[in-house]
Amino acid sequence: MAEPVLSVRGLTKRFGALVASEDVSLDLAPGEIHAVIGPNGAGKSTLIGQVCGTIPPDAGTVRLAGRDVTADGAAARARAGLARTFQVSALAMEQTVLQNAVLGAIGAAGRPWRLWRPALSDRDAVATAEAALTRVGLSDHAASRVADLSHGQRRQLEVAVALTLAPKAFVMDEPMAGLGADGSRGMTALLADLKHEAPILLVEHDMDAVFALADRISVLVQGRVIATGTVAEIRANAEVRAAYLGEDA
Amino acid sequence: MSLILILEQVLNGLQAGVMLFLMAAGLTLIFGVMGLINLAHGSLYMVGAFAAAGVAAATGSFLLALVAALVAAAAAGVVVETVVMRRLYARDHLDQVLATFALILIFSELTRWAFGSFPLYLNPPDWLSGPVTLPGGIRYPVYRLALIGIGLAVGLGLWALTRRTRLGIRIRAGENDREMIAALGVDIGRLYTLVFALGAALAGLAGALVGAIQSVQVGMGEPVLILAFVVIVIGGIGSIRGAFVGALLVGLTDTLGGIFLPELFKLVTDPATATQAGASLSSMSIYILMSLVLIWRPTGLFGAKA
Amino acid sequence: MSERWVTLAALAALLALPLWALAADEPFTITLATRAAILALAATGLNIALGTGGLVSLGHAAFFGIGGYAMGILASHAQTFAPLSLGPWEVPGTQSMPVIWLVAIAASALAALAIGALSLRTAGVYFIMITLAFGQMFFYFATSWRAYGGEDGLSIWVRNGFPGLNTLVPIQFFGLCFAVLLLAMLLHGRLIRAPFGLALDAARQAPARVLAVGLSPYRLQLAAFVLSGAITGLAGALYADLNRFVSPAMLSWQMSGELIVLVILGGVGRLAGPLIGAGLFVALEHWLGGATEYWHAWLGAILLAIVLFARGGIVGLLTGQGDRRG
Amino acid sequence: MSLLTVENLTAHYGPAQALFGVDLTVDEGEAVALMGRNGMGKSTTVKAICRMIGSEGRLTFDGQDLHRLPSHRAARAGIGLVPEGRRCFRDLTVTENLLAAARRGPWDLPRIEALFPRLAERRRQRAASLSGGEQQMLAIGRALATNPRLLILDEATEGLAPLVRQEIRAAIRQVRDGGMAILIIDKSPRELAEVATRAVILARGRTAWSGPFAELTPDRAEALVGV
Amino acid sequence: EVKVGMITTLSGGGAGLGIDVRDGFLLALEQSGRDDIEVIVEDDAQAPDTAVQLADRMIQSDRVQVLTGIVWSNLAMAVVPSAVNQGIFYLSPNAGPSQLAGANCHENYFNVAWQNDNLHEAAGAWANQTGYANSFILAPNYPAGQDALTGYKRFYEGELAGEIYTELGQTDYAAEIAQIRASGADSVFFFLPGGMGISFLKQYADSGVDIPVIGPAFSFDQGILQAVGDAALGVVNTSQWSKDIDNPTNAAFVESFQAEYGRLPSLYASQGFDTANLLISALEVADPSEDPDAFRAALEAADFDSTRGDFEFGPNHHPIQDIYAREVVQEGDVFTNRIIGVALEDRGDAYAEECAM
Ligand SMILES: Nc1ncnc2c1ncn2[C@@H]1O[C@H](COP(=O)(O)OP(=O)(O)OP(=O)(O)O)[C@@H](O)[C@H]1O
Ligand SMILES: Nc1ncnc2c1ncn2[C@@H]1O[C@H](COP(=O)(O)OP(=O)(O)OP(=O)(O)O)[C@@H](O)[C@H]1O
Ligand SMILES: [Mg+2]
Ligand SMILES: [Mg+2]
Repeated sequence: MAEPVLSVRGLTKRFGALVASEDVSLDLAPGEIHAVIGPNGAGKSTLIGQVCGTIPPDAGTVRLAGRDVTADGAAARARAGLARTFQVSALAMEQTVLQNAVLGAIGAAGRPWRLWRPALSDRDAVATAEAALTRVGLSDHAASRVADLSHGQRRQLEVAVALTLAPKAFVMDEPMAGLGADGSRGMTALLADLKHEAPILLVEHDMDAVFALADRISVLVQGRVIATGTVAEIRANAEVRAAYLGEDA
Repeated sequence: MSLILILEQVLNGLQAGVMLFLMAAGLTLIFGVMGLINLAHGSLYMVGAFAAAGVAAATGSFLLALVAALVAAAAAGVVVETVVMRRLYARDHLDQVLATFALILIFSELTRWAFGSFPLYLNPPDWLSGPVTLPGGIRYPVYRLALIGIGLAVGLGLWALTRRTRLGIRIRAGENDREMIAALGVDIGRLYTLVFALGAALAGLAGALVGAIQSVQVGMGEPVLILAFVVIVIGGIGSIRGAFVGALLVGLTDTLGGIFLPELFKLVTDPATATQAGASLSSMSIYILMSLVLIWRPTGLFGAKA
Repeated sequence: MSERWVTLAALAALLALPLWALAADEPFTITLATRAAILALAATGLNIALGTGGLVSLGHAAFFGIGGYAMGILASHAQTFAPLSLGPWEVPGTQSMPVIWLVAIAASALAALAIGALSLRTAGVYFIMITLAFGQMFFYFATSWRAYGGEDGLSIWVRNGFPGLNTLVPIQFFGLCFAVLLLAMLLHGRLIRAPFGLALDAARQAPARVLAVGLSPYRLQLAAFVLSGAITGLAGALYADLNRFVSPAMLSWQMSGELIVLVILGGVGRLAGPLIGAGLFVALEHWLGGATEYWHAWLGAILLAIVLFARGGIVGLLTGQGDRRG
Repeated sequence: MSLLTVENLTAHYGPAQALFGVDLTVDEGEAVALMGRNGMGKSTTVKAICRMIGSEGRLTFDGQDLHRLPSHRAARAGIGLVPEGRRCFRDLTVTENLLAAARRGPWDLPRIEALFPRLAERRRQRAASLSGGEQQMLAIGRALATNPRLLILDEATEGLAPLVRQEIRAAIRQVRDGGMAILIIDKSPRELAEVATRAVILARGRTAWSGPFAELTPDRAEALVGV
Repeated sequence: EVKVGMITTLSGGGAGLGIDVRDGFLLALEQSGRDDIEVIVEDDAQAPDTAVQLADRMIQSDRVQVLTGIVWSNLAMAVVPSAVNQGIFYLSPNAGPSQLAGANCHENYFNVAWQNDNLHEAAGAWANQTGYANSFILAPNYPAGQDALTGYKRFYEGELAGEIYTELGQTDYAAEIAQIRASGADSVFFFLPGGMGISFLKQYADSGVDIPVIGPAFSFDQGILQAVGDAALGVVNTSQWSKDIDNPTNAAFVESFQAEYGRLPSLYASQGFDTANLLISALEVADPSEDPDAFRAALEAADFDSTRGDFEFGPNHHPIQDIYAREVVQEGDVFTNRIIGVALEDRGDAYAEECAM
């Protein structure tokens, strides 16, 4: 297997007596979608927080493209090439869709300190932003306020902003949450396409999407990885069925 | 400095803290439950003091005066809540700051118009005046002891109310999600009016109790208001327990700082400079305390994590 | 009416009034306009933190006062020819506005850096209160700072000078203040659209998002706070010069509250908000104050009406757009 | 006469209209599914019924005009809501959450805890620290504790693990079989078919189709719900 | 026609003082029968920048020739230097900050009340006369407070049992009182104007500490005594005026003030009254806008009947006058003061030498 883009080793996080992550290790190889599933409260979002630098781990390391980024904050990791989407959309609601995307481009270019020239006359940033919006299918809504968007459109914008960062790896927390059936289909197609640019670490409860997309699945239960494998292996795993899937899958 | 003096000063700090707590409890209740910054809380304190002074002058009864303070402040609270605050729950803090700032102006001017600019007087009743000798030989005013007692009782009562009764549960539920508790069948509007009136009554009570040892005048509420804000911020907004601990901390810091800081400075400079430098630092001391607490714990001692 | 026109109309009105007053020989009206311009400048500073950055500072009087004291201290030393000793150095005082302005800007920016760096660790009401606490610390310090008058404050006998102008002539001093205000508003206007403003605005609405694109909300907000403090500090220096006097009253929490009132009255986050707020406030103070002894009650009623029924302040009312906040 | 009648309901968010004419009835003891793509107005309809937003049109519950009642009175008339996004009272314990709005009736604390044994295990835990599934159970239990005649469930299984979804569906069936009327919103028609007998489908803020579940053909579902 | 601007405090906590100054001033004007003096009265709300603004307006817009009325030192410092430098006359009916008496004195500035230190100096002198030898002294931590303690110590010859600066605006003095009790002092001198003094005295009385108290008149003045009540009875305070000073002008003043306003006049009322009479006496001689030098000379002459009896200006335009010790007594159900002796005779002030006029 090729050198992993993102590599997590031995992450451990305690909240008081509760162990939210216990010695979690996993890799994200180039070109793959690695899904993380598990029961509610298993520690998936906590894991993402540690990978992205918003939650400091008690132990363990995170390496991005071979470099140890464990000591870096969230912003530094983003600059190093890690792009994330949030479980609950985190967007500037009063700004336009284009402005949100341009913000990503400005951040990626490290140019937030200009006080005089309007952001929207920064040609490079606007071009990057527009390209990203086109890819997710939001170019018609560039001028809309985010607050006026539907839920699904916001999820698309989340992905578009991540795209403007031209990252080395994506980390996505439940991108399908709250999407209707057709919304999920569109998102699935987009992710399948996207993984060729940068691999995706995907947390998701929508099993149809996970089974359709994932190259590898890790199952997290009570903070521990109890199984890692292909879709078929995980579907067949009795422990996973008992803890998570039930007889539906 | 003798041990007795130090003990007496600790008592003083305690008493100041307990009075602050009465103010702060109402404020933190209103903030915690309704998410409302109420700068006009100091005006309700003033209303209580003026009502008490007025009734005491007319009837000569201190107990009646206290009742009048409670009733007047609660009534003012109900009016303020139904006329103004109700429209501000959904707004951000900025609008609330401005609106209640405006209320301060209105309250102060109305009081001045009604009572004039000269301070009024209100005295503690005879049966509570003069000092008693405590064990250890400390001579301490009875009235101040009574204040400590009342403050502790109110604190306990509030704690029981919010933790132990259905009303308390509903109040705290409304604090988390007002729309939801209404959708489950609780008349949250009336509940809010009630909470606001309760907070106002506490402020009014504090105003009357304190008015009896200080002067009753227009503008008396603002300095206390700022202190009360410091208290609830130190304690963690919305927490009755936090308000209590914060109030004692502020009371003690303020009282003891004023005494020990000049002494401390005397070790390094001449007495005249020391008293003045010590006094300067002591007037800043509670603000320094608050900054330190917030820098250490950005949501106060007992505040929920942001 | 579009916001741009509101801004231009407000500026034009502020310019026209003193010119009329000059023709009609009403020097006091010029003084009032000058006062409005300076308060608008202070509020413009606050508006950058409060409106664009979403940082509700109840301690901006600290910067206003620091600017004022920069003026008072430098000018009083120049007035008595006693050099100012800063540890090993001796610095002469000065009566030159440009120098005073630089010092005022530097001092208040430095204070804002220190206060902001600590305060921005908190958010929401805690931020409001900790800025208030810092403001109070400065207030009490100044009150007991005997060398510079303490509570009595410092007065200077003649207004400081500006090269090429006679600042004692009301209309010239007004022109100077107006020009500074214009510059500050221009800066604010550009800033809102610039990458910095965009990122700052996003940091207010969705800090997690800003972090995720590799920017630090803390640094953005700190920068905004420093800029804001510096502008308010400059206004403080001008205000002290207008009154030829500085005292701890400039540092009081009521002053901070008043600055907030100006911003909300005009319209939070609007370019013209502070200007319109300040203009209205000065006018109310003048006319109501002249008309009734209880004018504060009326002021309170007007403020209340605006909060309750005119969200977005006067600018919101004029442009027909409600609140700009999230 | 139906327990809940909604006729030609319209509603706005500020200047934007969200409902353009929703028709819907729920009979005593009946379970009805409310379906539709994202943003078609399902939650808005529910909010209007619970009087959490203003609306126009006909809206009656048990013969009373809901439009004349404030939110809390509508709830007391017998409408129990499990809202979109759970909305448990974060700082209250499990028991306090259940007690906050409890009213006398067959669904008392022991019965709710018997339905969701997990809640009994966590009585004194703060709601905020419950897992997503437990919070969802709590939200349902909280609505049951008001002893409603009509229980409204808005996306009661969103973001939950498949296993937990099964458990919750079973619980809903149990409630339905006890005679309570149910209005349920959920994403998966397959899962809805297990609990509901009738479906109402919204499109662009209007009732686009309604009828027995059996008559909901796959192509109709594809066209209206996107499945 | 002469225009006089009166800037004084008519709202807020200190309004009582300004109202008395105004009422005394207007009473004198009315009694003079002159209708060619126009007085423009404005409220400064005890805010320095409001005062400055009012002064600007009165000078620029109303074109007054004389300003007066300010109660507080910090407001006076804000207004006076700039006003007198524009050629306006300023007559102070209350505040007397040391800068204006010394280094920053001005030919157009006249103080009709006292230099700030005066009453405290008198208290120190009276403490000596009474035989106090171990005083505990306290005042708020601001310039007037610092001047007060300095003033007391300037004449007081005994030991200090303690010296405390309290916070400006402080309302609870339990801690200070405990310190006083523990200090072994034989007397307490305090300067706590306004509400601070009321609070202190009530708490002091309630604490059971019975060390005799002495202070300047400000905390024992007519306007405030009713609020302090019994707690003040017997306290000695120093003042340049009292309602029982025995001269016909004063008797007439007290009587007419009471008749006009329905209350006993205060110290501040007497000062307002004297200020107006000084002004009128000078206006008899010259018009300030036509002949400012003559007007100034007439003010310096101070040729008017003062409620304090003898009144003259020192070289820095501050009074030279007797300062009395008074005692708080109850007359019927009104609390008031009675003179018990003269604390300082013909006292000028400590800063006159610094004044180069
Ligand atoms: N800040 C915190 N303090 C205490 N406990 C926490 C904190 N954050 C998370 N937890 C607990 O850690 C556990 C893991 O939470 P996490 O949010 O990672 O779950 P998850 O796997 O993402 O669940 P879901 O699928 O419901 O989103 C939960 O039991 C949660 O209550
Ligand atoms: N608070 C709001 N303010 C403004 N518009 C809103 C608000 N909530 C919903 N809308 C809009 O109203 C319409 C209906 O929304 P609603 O939430 O009822 O849809 P829904 O059918 O419940 O969708 P979902 O399946 O995504 O929950 C949507 O277009 C949505 O954008
Ligand atoms: Mg999660
Ligand atoms: Mg919905």
